[in-house]
Amino acid sequence: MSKLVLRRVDRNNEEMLINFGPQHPSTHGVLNFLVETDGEVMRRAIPDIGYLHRSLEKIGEMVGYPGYMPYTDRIDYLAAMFANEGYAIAVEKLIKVEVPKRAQYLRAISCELNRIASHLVSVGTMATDIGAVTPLVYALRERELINDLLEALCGARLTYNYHRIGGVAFDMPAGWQEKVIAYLDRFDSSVQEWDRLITFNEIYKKRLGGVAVVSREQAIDYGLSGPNLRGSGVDWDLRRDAPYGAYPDFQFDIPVGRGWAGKVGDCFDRYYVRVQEMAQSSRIVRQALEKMPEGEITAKVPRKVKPEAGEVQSRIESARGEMAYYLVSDGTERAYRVRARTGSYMAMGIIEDISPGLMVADLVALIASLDVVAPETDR
Amino acid sequence: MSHRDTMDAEMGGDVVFAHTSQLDKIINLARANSLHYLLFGLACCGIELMQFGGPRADADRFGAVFRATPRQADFMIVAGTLTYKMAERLKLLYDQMAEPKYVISMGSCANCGGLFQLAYSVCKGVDKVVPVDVYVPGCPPRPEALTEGLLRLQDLIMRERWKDKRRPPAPRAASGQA
Amino acid sequence: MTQFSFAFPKPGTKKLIVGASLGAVLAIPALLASLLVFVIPMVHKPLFDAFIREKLGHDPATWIGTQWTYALAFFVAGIVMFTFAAITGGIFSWYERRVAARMQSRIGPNRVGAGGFLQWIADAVKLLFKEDLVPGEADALIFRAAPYFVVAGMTLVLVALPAGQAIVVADLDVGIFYILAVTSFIVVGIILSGWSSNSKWSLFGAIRATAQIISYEIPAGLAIMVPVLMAGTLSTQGLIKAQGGWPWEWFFFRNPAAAVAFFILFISQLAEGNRTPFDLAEAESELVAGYFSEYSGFRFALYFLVEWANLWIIGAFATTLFLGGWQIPGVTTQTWAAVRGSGSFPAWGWWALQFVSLGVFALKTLFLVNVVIWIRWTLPRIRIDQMMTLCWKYLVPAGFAAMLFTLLWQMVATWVPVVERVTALLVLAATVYVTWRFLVQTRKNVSLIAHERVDLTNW
Amino acid sequence: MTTIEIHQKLQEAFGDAVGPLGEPKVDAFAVVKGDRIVEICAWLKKAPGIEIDFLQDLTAVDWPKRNVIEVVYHLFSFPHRHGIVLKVETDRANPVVHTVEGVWKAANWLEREVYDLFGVTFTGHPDLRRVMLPDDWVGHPLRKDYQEAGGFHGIPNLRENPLVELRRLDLVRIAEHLKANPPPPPPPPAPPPAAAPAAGTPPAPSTPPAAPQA
Repeated sequence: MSKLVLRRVDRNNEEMLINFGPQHPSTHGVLNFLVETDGEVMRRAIPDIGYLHRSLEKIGEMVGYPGYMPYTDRIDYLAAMFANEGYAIAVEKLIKVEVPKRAQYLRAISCELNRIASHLVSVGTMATDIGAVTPLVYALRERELINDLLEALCGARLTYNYHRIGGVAFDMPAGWQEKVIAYLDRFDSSVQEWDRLITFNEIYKKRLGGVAVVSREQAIDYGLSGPNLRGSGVDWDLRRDAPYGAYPDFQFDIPVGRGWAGKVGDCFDRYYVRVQEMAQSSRIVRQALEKMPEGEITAKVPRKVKPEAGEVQSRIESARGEMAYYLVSDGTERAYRVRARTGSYMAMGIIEDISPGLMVADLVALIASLDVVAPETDR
Repeated sequence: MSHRDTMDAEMGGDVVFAHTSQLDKIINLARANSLHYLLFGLACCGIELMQFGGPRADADRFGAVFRATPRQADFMIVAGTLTYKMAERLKLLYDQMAEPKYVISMGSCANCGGLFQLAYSVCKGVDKVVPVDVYVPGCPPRPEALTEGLLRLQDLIMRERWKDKRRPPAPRAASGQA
Repeated sequence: MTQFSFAFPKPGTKKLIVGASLGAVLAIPALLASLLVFVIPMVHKPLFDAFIREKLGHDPATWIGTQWTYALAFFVAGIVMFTFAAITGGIFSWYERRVAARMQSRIGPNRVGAGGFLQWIADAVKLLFKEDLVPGEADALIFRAAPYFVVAGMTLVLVALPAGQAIVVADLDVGIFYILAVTSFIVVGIILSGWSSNSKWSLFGAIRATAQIISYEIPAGLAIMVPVLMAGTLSTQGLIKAQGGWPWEWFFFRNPAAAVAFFILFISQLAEGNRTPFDLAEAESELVAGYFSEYSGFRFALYFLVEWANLWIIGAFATTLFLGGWQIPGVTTQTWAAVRGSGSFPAWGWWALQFVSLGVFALKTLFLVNVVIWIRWTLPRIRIDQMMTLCWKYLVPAGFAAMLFTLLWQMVATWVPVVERVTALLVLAATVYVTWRFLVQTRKNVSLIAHERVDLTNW
Repeated sequence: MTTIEIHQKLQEAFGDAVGPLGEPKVDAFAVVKGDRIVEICAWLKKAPGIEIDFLQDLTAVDWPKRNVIEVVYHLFSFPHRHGIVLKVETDRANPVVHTVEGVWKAANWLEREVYDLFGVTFTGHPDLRRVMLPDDWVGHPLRKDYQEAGGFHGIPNLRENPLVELRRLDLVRIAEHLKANPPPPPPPPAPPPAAAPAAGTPPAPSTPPAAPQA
């Protein structure tokens, strides 16, 4: 933690400074919080990030357009499909290419399965941070099966590199559809099992209800997006309100925080919105599999992608909120500027202003409920 | 090539594999079967590290339980991309571990900087900061690959003689500039 | 290059290993039980005087060596109790990891010995051979001494805790009072360890643990008053003798307030043992590892030993007070005297009955230990202010109410003795009904997850 | 309301401070004068028909040829579901812009990142310091003319290509073998050392886990 910050913390050293260190079981990945506590109650939690800053935006300028696709996986490795899709849509907008219907459906299916997997990890680690270890292993068990499905589809478990500019890399293998349907039948009963196990547990609701409440205006003002925004009662989802890809063809509803265990916008709301989103995602995948059209899986894209000078921004609804790619091209085959706006980075901005008055145990709950992960924050 | 009892010193680690006595075998059998690893998930490999402790590739079968503090950890799995800002923390944590300590470098980012060769902020390989015993290739390696790494580490431990000091104190970084 | 052979690839060795560990699985508990049954009763005065008179041929009153042999006998009894605590601690650590893995649809340790039964031996030996690490700026003397306070606190409790009809090291007539006093040693140990490791996390954990253990001793004390009032004695053996063998003769069922007091005591014991949902002191996700985050090697092994040996103490304490301890259903004090027979040394039947009483006591304790482990891997952790409110606003008033109710209840029970028997049967029926409802609900939940097949084969 | 209508309303309110709306090469944007950015954003947030309450993204683009660093504001409004892209051009030598943190709190962290990676100082920012890079990092990496420092705190940035490393070990072993048992006939010519394979892209070659000298 830099000397600059220490100067800001008042020096009557009555409070205790703790480094909620980069290597800490409950900071998701390597995030560091300098927590200034007076006993259990926090005066302030100053986030310090950058421990996983892999300079992805600088690499974007050195590697060609198609070459940057594997790097987008690493922007948010828990929801890699969304990062791929966002970048692919941005470049397609830049070179004005129309993606065939089947490819859009395959993109929607792979993204929604990846959303379930990402929410499983987020919901599981939240339960572990509150103290119950078993739910995390249940979530990992379900996630292991999704890993198998996505591995059958595109060969990788975590960093898929499945989407291409103008379409998708591989078509569905034979028999994959039945496997997904079988998995979704099992998954729906698992979500209910999950609710019975931890969601309506009295201690869990007491630990999360009414903790770190983020009001509607505050959420919008701080630029929150995704489950964090919907947890505070703002009914906004890019898949429905600014539709892209194949989403207009599907019917699904958007869960919004209603203060189930306390006030609207508390930790429990953000958590339970994610649990319900998982059920919605499995509904989307079922519809996509039924209405899957035949046809090409990728459009005609020139080997050397050389878009004319200009700039574009594509916005998609990733598992952790709105992921937007801002591409500036100067006519050469390498992007002039690649900028990925991620949900976790904005969520980090709000932690310092909500944390005064919370207890240390609540800071852990707040970090888990905002679902901030190091790769998205540091890029 | 001349037959030599020890593994080629230049190629592998600098641990001399020599004949172990019966007592060494018993001690090593206990040490090999109860390795507690330090939670050090940095990036994507960190998620595969969670799966490594999950239901399918269960690390608990080998007696490997994750410990949050370096004091109680026997070996450290560096899983993910090591940036310069994190390198000092890694060194600090490595020094805090109790002595018979090992390091598994998991994933190509930890092995040699992986696909971030162009990055200005990524440290090209964990062995520039701490001496590494087992390199697990893959990006990210499957949990089964990490279990293979754990078994290789167990082999390593099974062959050590208890009386001679295991590791030169200076980390590789000083001699990294071959 | 020579192919390096791993430790035991030779075909014969695997059968040897599995055979040895299967033997260990049976031998270790049997060894422990026989140690308890044959050594501990010998330490009591009447039997020991008879031993000196017959075997050593001296008159115990006049022989100068009596006190020395007496001291030696107690020393042996102490060693037996400590090894008992250490080995049960180790076995519980293996058992908890297996049960936790099974609850999380994992397998759990199964490489060391059959089903991983010797995993705790591997852990202990490994921790023995770790570096003796004392942090640089730590307060070295207190840092080294702290674990031994905690171990002493745990071991001293075993002195007054019974395990069978004659299996108690010292049947103090202030047993319960002594146990309550001695558990505060653990608090001292935790404070010392938290303070001396000179790390903010340890201090944080230690202060939390102290606040928790000290504030939960009050409801525990109040809950203990209920059986003490019903039995009229503070001695642990006396408490058990006041209860009968059959369930409706246990304190738990004879007095409705005792049922409430049992749950208060159970919750308080969970809090004092730092078990989930009260494991704020060593909260993995908040305080890294709480008060023992700076300990490594053998000192860390001592903390783990105390944590798991505490399981036995939680189970034994609650069984002694509320669930009729070692009382074998249908065996009354007359049968005990008859089986003992005349003569200074008891007949063989008596020793066998001791084994049965130890078995009954162990069964009840292990049931409670299972409940504690089950709770640990299901419930999340509560926050420190919730823990405090639970203790002072709910448990303490409930404890007072239970105590007052018991006073009235004793008067009613003495006026109309049949009332006590009727309520006992009523409460027993209620408990059986609740258990039955619970099992039906569990079976329904399991059947809901149709795909879940329980596979116990892959040991 | 489409972006064009918003732009017209902006020009009515602020006159020449708002530049022309660039022709939409995929996304249209309007260049705005740096010193009036705060007023414009405050007005956009409160204007009756516009109410842009969501600062979607704030980033920068470095144009060394035009000697300018553009700070880009992507704005969006939830109630009306419309948005606009504003740009402020700052001098590359000493880029300074006033902070819009007063209007949207989201700008706090976004501006800190732009300061960290581009070196644009935002006057009036409550807590302007590096967010991603270590505090003693030299230079602003996302500028086009950024030179890598080649390592940090003594940790070298170079990795020697593993093939070169293995090649050298082979030569050492062959020399050793020759010295051990010199063959009577003239030793066969040592195979020409393979040229270090030129890696395709210009990145620094990478070394394997270098063997210790011990």
